[in-house]
Formats: sequence, C-alpha cells, structure tokens
Amino acid sequence: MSLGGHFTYFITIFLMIAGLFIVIARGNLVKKLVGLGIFQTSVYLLYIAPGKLVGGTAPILSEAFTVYSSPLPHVLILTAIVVGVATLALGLALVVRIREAYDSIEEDQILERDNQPGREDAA
Amino acid sequence: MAITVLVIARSRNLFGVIVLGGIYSFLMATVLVAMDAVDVAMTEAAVGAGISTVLFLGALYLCKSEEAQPVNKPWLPLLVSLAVGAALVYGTVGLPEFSNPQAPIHTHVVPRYLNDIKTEVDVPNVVTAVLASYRGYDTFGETTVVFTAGAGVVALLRRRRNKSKDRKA
Amino acid sequence: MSVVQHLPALQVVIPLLAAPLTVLLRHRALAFVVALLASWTAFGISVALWLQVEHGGVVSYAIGNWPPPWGIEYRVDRLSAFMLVLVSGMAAMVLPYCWRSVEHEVPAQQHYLFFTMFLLCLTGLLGIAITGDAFNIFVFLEISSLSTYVLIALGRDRRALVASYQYLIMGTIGATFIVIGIGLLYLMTGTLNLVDMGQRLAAVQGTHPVLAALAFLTVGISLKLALFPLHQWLPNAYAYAPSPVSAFLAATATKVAVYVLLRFYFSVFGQSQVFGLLPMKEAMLLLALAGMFAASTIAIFQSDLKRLFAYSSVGQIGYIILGLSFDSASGLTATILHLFNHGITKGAIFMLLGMIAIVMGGTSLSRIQGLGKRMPLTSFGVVLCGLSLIGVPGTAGFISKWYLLLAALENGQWWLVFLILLSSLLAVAYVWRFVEVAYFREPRKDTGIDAQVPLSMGLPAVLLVAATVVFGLITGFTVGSASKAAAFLMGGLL
Amino acid sequence: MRHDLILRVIAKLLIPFILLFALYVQFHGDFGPGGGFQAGVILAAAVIFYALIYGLADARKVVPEPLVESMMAVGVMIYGGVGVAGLLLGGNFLDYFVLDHDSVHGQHRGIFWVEVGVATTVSGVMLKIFYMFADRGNADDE
Repeated sequence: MSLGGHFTYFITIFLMIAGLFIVIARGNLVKKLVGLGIFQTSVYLLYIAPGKLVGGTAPILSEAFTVYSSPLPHVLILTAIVVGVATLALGLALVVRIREAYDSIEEDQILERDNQPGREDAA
Repeated sequence: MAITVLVIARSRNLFGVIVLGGIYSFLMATVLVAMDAVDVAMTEAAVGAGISTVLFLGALYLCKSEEAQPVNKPWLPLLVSLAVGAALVYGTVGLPEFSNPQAPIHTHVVPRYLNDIKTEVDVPNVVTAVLASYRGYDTFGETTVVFTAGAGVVALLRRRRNKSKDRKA
Repeated sequence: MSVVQHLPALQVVIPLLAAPLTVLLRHRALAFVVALLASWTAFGISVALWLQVEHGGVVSYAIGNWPPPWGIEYRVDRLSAFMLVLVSGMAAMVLPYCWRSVEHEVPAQQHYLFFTMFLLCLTGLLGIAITGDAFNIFVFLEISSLSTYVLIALGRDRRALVASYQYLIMGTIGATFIVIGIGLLYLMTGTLNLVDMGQRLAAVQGTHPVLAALAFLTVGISLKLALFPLHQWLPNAYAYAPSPVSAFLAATATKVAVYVLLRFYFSVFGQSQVFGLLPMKEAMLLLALAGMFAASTIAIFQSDLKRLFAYSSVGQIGYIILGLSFDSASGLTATILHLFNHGITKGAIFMLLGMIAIVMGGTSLSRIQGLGKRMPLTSFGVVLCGLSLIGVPGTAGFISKWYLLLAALENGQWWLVFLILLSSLLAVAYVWRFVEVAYFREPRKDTGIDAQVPLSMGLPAVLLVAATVVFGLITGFTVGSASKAAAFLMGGLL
Repeated sequence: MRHDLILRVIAKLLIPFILLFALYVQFHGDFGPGGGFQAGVILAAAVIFYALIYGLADARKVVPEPLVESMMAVGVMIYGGVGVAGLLLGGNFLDYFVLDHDSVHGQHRGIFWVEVGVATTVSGVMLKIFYMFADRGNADDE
C-alpha cells in the first residue's frame, strides 16, 4: 500500500473537497454551479484512474496491442458527463429565471427579498 | 489543475471563473487522455470546455458578472467538505493500487468485453460497443436525460406571449 | 413471443416513449390523452407484474439479451413489484387531476411540456424501482430528478424557482454521492449488477472502501429522501410546486428513495454488514426520532397549509426510517407499509389542497377560515387524511403505526412506544390547526372565488381519500405484500 | 459583427468542414473515439457558430425552431424504436441480435441506428438550449 499507488486518489479527493466547498460556501448561484461541475468532474477521475493499466492502451482493439485499459468505467463516465451537462443546462436556465424574477443571483439577497413583510398572502 | 480550482474558489469575477472552468476542463481532458480514456476525454473537452462554457457565458450575459462579498465566514462548509474528504481518504486507502491488473475491475465482467467482442459485436472500439450494445439501456437513459434537460429548458425559458398574466408574485 | 414475457421492459418504455410523443404533438389535449393512456397502461402492467411475482417469484429480464452482469438486468421481486404498483397507481390517479389543475397553476403555453415532464418523472421513478443495475439506478434517478426540478419550477410563485434551484443543488450533490458510493463498490467488486455485487461483496466484507461506500450511499440517498437534517429542500419544493406535482412527489419520490436505500442495504450490503459493522442502527434511530419531533413541531407553527403538510412529510419519513432501524422483519414490514400508506395519504391531502387553492385562492390558514362551510366535502377529506397521519384506527396510518409499535415491543423498547405515541400527539396538534380554522371560524368575506371544483379533480381525490380508509380496514394487500417483501429482504434470498 | 467580411468568409469556409467532421465522428465511432453524443455536440456547435457570425435570425431560417424541437423528440423515438424493433422481431428490448439474420450484423445495425438517435437528440437539445438562452438575451434589450 504505497503512497504512490494511491496518488491519483488523493488528487481526486482534493478536487472533490474544493468543488463541494464552492457549492456549499458560495452564495452566488452561478458560482455554485461551477463548483458543482468541479465536484462532478472529480468523480470522473475516481472512476477512470483505476481502469488504467500502465503499458496498456485505449480500449480500441487492434492487432498491435494486447493490454487495454478497462472500458467499462469509460462508458459509465460518458454517461455521467452527459448527465452532468444536462443538469448544468437546467440549473442555468433556473438561474436566468431567478434573475428575472428577483433581479439578483445572490442567495442571501433573494432570501431577503422573499422575507419582506406582507408577502405571505400575495397570491 | 489544483491551482486552477483554488483560484476559482477565491475569485469573485464570474467571467474569470468561467474561463478558468473551461481551462480546468481542458486540463482534465488531458489527464483523461493520459489515462487512456480517449472517448471520455473527447467528450469532456467538447462538453466541459465547449458547451458548458458557452452556456455559462450565455447565462452570465443575462445576469451580472460580479459576485458579492460573502457575509458569513465559511467555516461550516469547509468542515463538511473536509469531513467528506476524510471519509473518501478512509475509503480509498483500501482500494486496489493504481494500475494493478489483479484489481476486480480488470478481472471481472470486463474480460468478456475485451475477449468476446470480436465474435459477438465485432466493433473495434470497445467503448462504443459497450456503450451502445452491452449497456445500451444506460445510453437510452442518458439520451432521455438530455431530452429531459432540453424540454425542461424550453419549459422554463420559452417567452410568454401574454407577459402580463404570469408571475404575479 | 408473448407480451407477458416483456412486461418488465414495457413497464418503463411505454411512459418513456410517450414523453417525446407529447413533444411532437405539441397539443395540450393530445398530450394529455397520451399521458393518460401511458400511465394507465403502466398501472395495468405493474399490477400484472405484481401478480406474476406473487405466483412465480422473481422476474428477471435481460435487456438487449445480454446476460447479467454484462448487460443490464431488470429484476422484479416482491419489494419492487409493490413499489411499481404504488408509483404507477399514484400516477394513474394524479394524471386525470392534472387536466384541470394545470389550467389554474401552469402557464398555458407550457401545458404539453408539463405532461412530458410528468411522464419523464414517472419513467424515472419506475426505472429506479425495476432495475437491477447500480449505475442504471443513477441514470433513472437523474431522469426523475431533472423532470422534478422543472415540474417544481413551473409553479406560479417566484419562490418556486428558488425552491427548485435549491433542490437541484442538493439533489445533484446527493446523486453525486450515490455515484461515488457506487464507484467505490464497483472498484471493489468489478461489477454493477446488484445481485452479482451482493455476492461478490461477501469476499471483501468490512473493508474500508465498502464501509465508505455504505456511508456515501446512505448520505446521498438520505438527501434524496429528505431524512431529517438533510430535508431543507423539501418543504419549499412541496409548498410552491403546482399541487398535482406536490401530490405525486409526496406520494412517490421520497418513497422511491427509501426503496433505493432498502435495496442497497439488504440486497447489496446485507443486513449483517449494514447493522453489524457501523452504528447505523443507533444513528438511524436518532435521526428518525429527531425528524419525527422536530419536523412535526415546525409543522405546527406554519401559516400555510401546504408547508404545514410538507413538514409533516419530513416527520412521517422519520417513522419510515424508524422501522428500518429496528433491524427486524416486523420493523421492515412497518417501514414498507408506511411507505405505501403515507404515500396515498399525502397524495390525497395535496390533491385536496389543490382544490382548496382554486376555490379559496390560496392555502394559507388565514385564507381558508370557515372552509368547513364553504367546501364541506373537501375539508372532511382533509380531516380524514389528517386522522390517518395521526394514526387513528380505521385509517391506513393506523395500520402502519400499529406494526411499528409491535416491532418496538418485539425489541422490548417500551420507551419507544411512548415516544411514538407522543409524536402522534404532535400530529394531532397540526391537524387540529386545520380543523380549528376550517370549522370554528367564520368565513372571511373577501375570499372565495365562485369556482366549482371540477369533477376530474374531485373524483381522483375522493378515490384516494377512500383508499386511505379502505386500506385502513382491509389490509390483505398492503400487509400481505409488505410482510412478504420484508421477509424476502431479511432472508437475503437473491 | 454582421458586416465583418473576413469573419463571414472564414465561417463559410469552415462550417462545411465542421459538418463533415461531425459526420466523421458519428460514423467512425466504431473504430476510433467518438460516437453519437460527440457528433451531436459538434453538429450543434456548427450551427451555433453560424448563428454567431450571421445572426440568430439567419440561423433560424436555416434550422427553424420547430425542426429543432422535433429533433429532440425524434432522437429518443429512434433509439426507442430500435428497442421496440427488437421486441417485434422476437427478441428482448434493445435486442440487436435479431435485427438481421446474422447476429453480428444485427449488432452493427443496432449500434448504427442507436447512435443516429443519440446524435439527433443531442444536437437538437443543444441547439434548442442555445436558441432559448439567446432569446432571453433579446428580451432584456426590449
């Protein structure tokens, strides 16, 4: 269990912490989405890195090679990336709408504007 | 890559953040190529650096581009993130080492993809074969997710003809 | 070929393909008809599958004819069959209700997209319940989540947008946690098929990655099912979403998340691992109790009915998790029973609230004064469902609470019996707030539009209210299915 | 930007190549990296490029909105259609073996159509999202 053998994991984890931190700590709605993206991207590494074999090649079969990296994680992550961008698109659409409705994309300002008195029964 | 992320976390200029996000995606794609995941790298570059950046900039154009000063000190989030990180370190320490051919992901399930693909599907790019055939249903789901997002954005952003009637609040 | 053989695939594919069809048609009425047919067919299929499982045991279906674990498997066992009936049944009930309800609550241009999203949400939930593949769970989870975000954001109030955004962030974090958990499991076992995973995990039981995976999956799924400290997204989301959406989500979305939790705990990790190696039992007990008391107490102080009952949902989820923490067959039976019973009760309540909102112009407590006179039937329905939430004999809620008490007694935890009864008193308190305002105050003069509740809304709501009473009296289907499913899970027969 | 001659000429030269590249990625996915999703993204990028240079209105004329919206749905339908075809021909859902007498050939056929479906949906959705965001921008200017 050498440190080197787990190096890729530690990088992954660092990125993950940073991404998660941005999501939770930042009040800006767009910034949160950027953080969410980083958080998700770091997961890709968690999947892909263990699939690599030193000396192996990309899993495109040909006569010249015998050792390939594991293809299954690649497939999963392709799906995950697509899901990620779909979420992002939706999130941004929401941000745009929020901005139109509130004229702000800062979380605390939005909450402030909702809590103004006399709004409770405005429907 | 790590530095890029740190700058993103500190910076309050959203435009810069987004551009950095694009750079981050490119770096990530490079790493992925080094990991032999060419398909994934290509997608990451197209999506992360391309589509997402365009979307972000598009959204940014509609919003303002400076982030306000955070009011409270972010200790709690930091704690939460670090706890998550700690859990992951705890978890990954027991994982098989990098590039270990005996790891379960190399010995179980995958060999059939690599060995039998010639007789079963006969497509040289194993990733494509697994994606579209063996696990085709996941891809069907994925396409549906994209469709959901598309229809969802339409539902959210389509311009209303009668603007006065909606959004009373 | 016979149709019967392909029911598992059709269960999900029919609503899935109906969704793009509605987009192509771009017509409100046609979209509605398509959605209605698809959801009713799905309900029929789920009942057929339930019968099949009841008689023939586990149904396995290899998609693409690739045998598992290489391909993706659909696997219907007793628990998933039960879930399928709940989810598709609720959809079949809620859809007719949507027709008139969206007229009031959703901008006209988006109507056909509302049905598209509704179908996609249904698809996602069914897909989660039926699949036997870990990653496939994630994919369908995202289909249902994304469509849910949109459905919530279609609410009229601008706060719906913020609620939806918060849910998107929390939900995505939850989903990513689930992916991490699945990833760790995959790295340790090399497979994604749940059954295969469960078998291969036995070899690496108790190792660090597996325990970390357990933790990540638990946290991720808890975010989705709104377990007490992670529930922040739920009240706003339910309160500002269009009412049919609230009804459908309250009845199904969190319940399916519970299903995923059960699935991972019992089919993959195995109970010995979950409850033996980590203090899960204690943690769950604590969180469940905290949820029951804190959320119910918050519910009492809400000024809006929708929010009130949304917080009550968080409290009720506490009961569901409480049953799980007993780690016994009867506890699990109570969990599964409460899933179902609370699902139909809450579905009924939110439907009734939607009707109230149309007639009275809102659901805040100050607005519905004197509701008992203006809408006697509707308020009577809410009271009935409220009784079910409290757990009064003769309603569905009583049955599940009864089993919960039995399970507590079985473990000799007398103090828990006391606590369960005490928390029911809190439920009495928040239901009483409604009763007090609706029956003992004079109607406000300025409220009340001269609107009639359309039959297409009233009928499904009445049916569901009736169901809460019927399932409180006739318990063969629910208790039978739940106890069999529980025995099946505890036996670890897979 | 509308009168920038150089940009327009370059765009006119580039766009056919982008389209060609998209097709290459689409149909060469069996042999090299690539596939329906990537091709869809590139395809959408080509049209977005066109819209940036020539203006949104022109792009709408070339690729009208109803078409884009239909593409989103049609792609999913194609994918599902392949699955249902498998059902009708006596196999399981998404069963490509039965799509042709020769099972390997059937696999090829299945993968081909599935990728077409993915590309259609993805490019449709990406374009639609672009149009939607662009639309909102104009709304603000009014």
